[in-house]
Amino acid sequence: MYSEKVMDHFENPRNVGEIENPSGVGTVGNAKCGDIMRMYLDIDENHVIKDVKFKTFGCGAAVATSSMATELVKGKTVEEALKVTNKAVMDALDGLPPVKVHCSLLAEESIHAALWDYAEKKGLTIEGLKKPKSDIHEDEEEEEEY
Amino acid sequence: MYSEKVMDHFENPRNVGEIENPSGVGTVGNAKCGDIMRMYLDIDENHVIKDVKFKTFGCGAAVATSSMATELVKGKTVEEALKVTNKAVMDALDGLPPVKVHCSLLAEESIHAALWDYAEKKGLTIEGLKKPKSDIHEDEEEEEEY
Amino acid sequence: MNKLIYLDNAATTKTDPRVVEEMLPYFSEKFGNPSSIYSFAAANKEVETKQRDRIAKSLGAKSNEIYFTAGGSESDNWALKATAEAYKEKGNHIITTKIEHHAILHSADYLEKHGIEVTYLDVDEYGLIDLDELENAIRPTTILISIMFANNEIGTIEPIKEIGEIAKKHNILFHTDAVQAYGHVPIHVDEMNIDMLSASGHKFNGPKGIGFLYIRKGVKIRSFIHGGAQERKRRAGTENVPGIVGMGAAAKLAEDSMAERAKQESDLRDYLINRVLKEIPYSRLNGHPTKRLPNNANFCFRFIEGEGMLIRLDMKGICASSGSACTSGSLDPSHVLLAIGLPHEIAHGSLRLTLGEDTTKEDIDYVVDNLKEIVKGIREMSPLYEDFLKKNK
Amino acid sequence: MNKLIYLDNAATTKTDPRVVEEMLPYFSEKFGNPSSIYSFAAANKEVETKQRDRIAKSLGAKSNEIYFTAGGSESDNWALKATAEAYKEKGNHIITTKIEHHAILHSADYLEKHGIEVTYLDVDEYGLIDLDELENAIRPTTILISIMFANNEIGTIEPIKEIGEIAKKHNILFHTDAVQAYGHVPIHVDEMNIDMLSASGHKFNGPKGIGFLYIRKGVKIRSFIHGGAQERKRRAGTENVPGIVGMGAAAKLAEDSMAERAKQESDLRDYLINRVLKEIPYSRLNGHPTKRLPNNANFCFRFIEGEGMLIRLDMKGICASSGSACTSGSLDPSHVLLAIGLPHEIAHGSLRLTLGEDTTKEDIDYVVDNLKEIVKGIREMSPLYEDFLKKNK
Ligand SMILES: Cc1ncc(COP(=O)(O)O)c(C=O)c1O
Ligand SMILES: Cc1ncc(COP(=O)(O)O)c(C=O)c1O
Repeated sequence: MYSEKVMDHFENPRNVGEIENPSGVGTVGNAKCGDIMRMYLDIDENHVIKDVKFKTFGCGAAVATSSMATELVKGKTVEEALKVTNKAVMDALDGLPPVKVHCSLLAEESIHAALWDYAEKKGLTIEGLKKPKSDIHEDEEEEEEY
Repeated sequence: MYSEKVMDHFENPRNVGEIENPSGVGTVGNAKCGDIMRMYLDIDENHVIKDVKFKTFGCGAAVATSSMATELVKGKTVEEALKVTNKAVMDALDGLPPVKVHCSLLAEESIHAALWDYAEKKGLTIEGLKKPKSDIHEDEEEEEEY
Repeated sequence: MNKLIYLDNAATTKTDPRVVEEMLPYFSEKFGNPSSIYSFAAANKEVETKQRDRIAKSLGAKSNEIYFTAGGSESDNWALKATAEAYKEKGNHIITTKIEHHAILHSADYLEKHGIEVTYLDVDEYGLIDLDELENAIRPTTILISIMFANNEIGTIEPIKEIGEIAKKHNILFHTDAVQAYGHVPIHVDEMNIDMLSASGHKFNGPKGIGFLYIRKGVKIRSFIHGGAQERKRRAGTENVPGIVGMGAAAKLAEDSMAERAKQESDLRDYLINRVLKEIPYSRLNGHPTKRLPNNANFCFRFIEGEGMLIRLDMKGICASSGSACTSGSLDPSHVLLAIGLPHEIAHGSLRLTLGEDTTKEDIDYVVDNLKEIVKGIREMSPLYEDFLKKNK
Repeated sequence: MNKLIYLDNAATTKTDPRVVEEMLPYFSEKFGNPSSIYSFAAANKEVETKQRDRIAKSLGAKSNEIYFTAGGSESDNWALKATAEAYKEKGNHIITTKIEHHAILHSADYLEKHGIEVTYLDVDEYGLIDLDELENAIRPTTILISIMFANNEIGTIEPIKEIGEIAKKHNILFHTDAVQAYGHVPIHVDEMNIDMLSASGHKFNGPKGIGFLYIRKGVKIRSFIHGGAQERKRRAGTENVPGIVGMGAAAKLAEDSMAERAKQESDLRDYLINRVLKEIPYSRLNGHPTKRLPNNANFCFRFIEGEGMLIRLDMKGICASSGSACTSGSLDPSHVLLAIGLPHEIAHGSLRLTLGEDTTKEDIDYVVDNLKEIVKGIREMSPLYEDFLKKNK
């Protein structure tokens, strides 16, 4: 069901943990739908993401997408990080099963939430960053009548 | 599906054939429902059935019941022959599958038809003998709603 | 019984030993439920997909258009009942024929009791429908045409491509019961404009209790068996993995050997037909002389009732049938033989011989030699034959 | 993978090799269609009857009250839909529970769209229905009570005898989905006043793709799959002879070994439950502590989501499930766990371990040892656990 890359990131998730006094932290998803992701960002004065950590409550895909998302944003500027889409996360993982696409959206969203927190704390406005939804919908799923 | 007795009478039917100038002959059933039986009787002056022959168009049970019926009536008086019921034919054959019970009724009926013909020719009235139906109904079958 | 000549391949076929071989590991070794997440069981999901691919390929279909069922009857029930349900906004009229299998006819009966109108097309003396009659039967409310690919009793093959064209022209769904045809004659769902197709594993040397329904992508279809999310939420029930593997293997074998096998069987079939018609008086062939299944021969013998003939053939080790096996338990003559215009008493005297891969010329000779004697013997005790002889004296 | 510890016997079981042995001759040797007249095939009718007898005996039923189907889902669909149809003159109300399998729940949904009213009974924290609530739910229009014998997720066994008494007192039909119970715990249809009962071969070491519906004589029942005259005209389709033989053999084996096996499995189950509850913090047992299937254990672990746990167990060669296998493909937590009152986030962290005949104490120890580590590891990356620890610091 999962690609080898997904399994690898699930078995050996990168950047699990917390950051003390993070520049920004964001939590998205809810336990009701079964997935919660929390991202901690450490951002330097040049707007570069120096460190990132995550904690995730969720399925294999949720863990793997969080892990991959941390890898993709680490070392990037805030502006570059904003361009890391769920599609990019999925591609980097060699794809996800259709029912798990929402996990990648959650990963994207959790980065945005942490960036929003960072911007709020700093009193900044980041071009293109919207107030994150606390949850995402699953409307991307194939929904057939039966 | 059939008892050994039925199979024996089907494989080696007794008294198949015709009688020239019979005392009575009777045909019952119709090709539409798939069974026709014809009985020839040779009856002597003491009302004893000296000989009996049959021809049958029909299934294994139709042949076997005709054959058994001829055996049961041969040597009997007309009055005794009248008492040979379909039940007696079935019992003598160790039973029939439910869908085949109507064959035994046909066998009884064919004897009655031949006796009726004999009575008509002789101008006799035989106690208890009714004008035979040319066909019998299959209302004895288990008919369940489905 | 020593000799056994099996000429009832339309009733069911032997599961090919190579098929059984493929199935075996899935009973006690790889027995996992394909819906489970752990790799031991999830591997069976892929095995299933492989079978879907094999079957799809044989029809020119896509893998996700194949839905596994428990057999031809379920597929037929599903196709009719779920279509009636899904398209009730569009209309309530279905067109089928008088010679369908009971799985179609009794489903249609059921629908008639629930507000669906059904037109049953007549067939000609060979069992073929009339394309004009079909087109004339179409109404604005027609939602489905269901016409069998090949008849199970008399073997006649319907003009499927032409029916598909008519259905397409009028934008009506076309379902075909291909239970007797699949694996025996070439079928291509796109070239023939087939929207739904029923098949059953045990009719092409696969196992019993497994079948499939092809449903073209885009067709709105409701579930017939509701429950778990199997078969893309369309057909609930833990998948019969060994059965699916067996049917896939049989589909592959059938496809690979089809041309050769059809040639061999139809040669033998024609040899059989010729000998019977020449050597047994008052016999006739039922069904179309050439538009017929390669392995099917069906005869009527006048003055004779079928069951007695079958029992006597059985005593000689010959397995044959009279009408369809599924209608046994009924005393009526076959609805198919009546539909091609045979009178009742002739319809009662039918014999269906359906050949298999293993059938030899010696088998056929043995059957015809015995059949001649049997027919003669039964006629001698037939009052109808007696009357006929007397009349023609 | 080297080690394989299969603890998902509620999803499906290994077909017992003795069962496969009994089935084998019916694929390529005795392959005849039981409806055929010749002795080669007619013999299979008797073989079928023998299996019917075996199953009937195990339930205290009569042979002709057993109808073969393609599995538990078909049996459930048939029982509900055909009863609704046959008794529509009497009424349009059905009572069932919130914790039924989807084969019942989705059939009930379907019926609700077709004019049937359905009451879904609540269950208590153990998954047990309340008998007073059942009796209060009965209306003059109630035609059927359908309550599962034992739940497939949490293993709770419902008070079937008492339900049967209530149904009988009110002259209402009682159907029970015994797919998880049949072959595992004693069932007697007369003593329990059961009118209909569903079972599925692959849940008691029989083959997949075969099941049965017990229907008490006198119950009016319509066909669900229409067509040929098989199963006393009630269920069309060429009989799956190998499947029927396999299910009959499995029924016999299950009956003969039931007492011994239940003892062995429930001893191990209790050992498992005790170790888990003692050694893994924030864990709970779902389902009733004693009124439960001998082989079922179901736990929740707080702060954890089930799928990740399953994958990590799989990496250790342990086959387990989270909720029912059939609901995979859905993201919602199990409707059963919600019905017993668990909040969503806890319901997501469930683990079902269902033992088999072969399960050993060593297996259980291996599983618990690994599970401890896995739960610990997952909690370490759980934001919920983090919050919990911070709050309780
Ligand atoms: C309680 C219950 N009912 C019905 C079913 C359906 O059985 P099957 O999948 O064999 O059709 C199952 C198993 O999946 C079950 O556990
Ligand atoms: C044309 C046709 N349709 C449907 C069926 C039903 O198939 P099954 O008996 O495998 O359910 C059969 C065979 O009996 C058939 O010949």
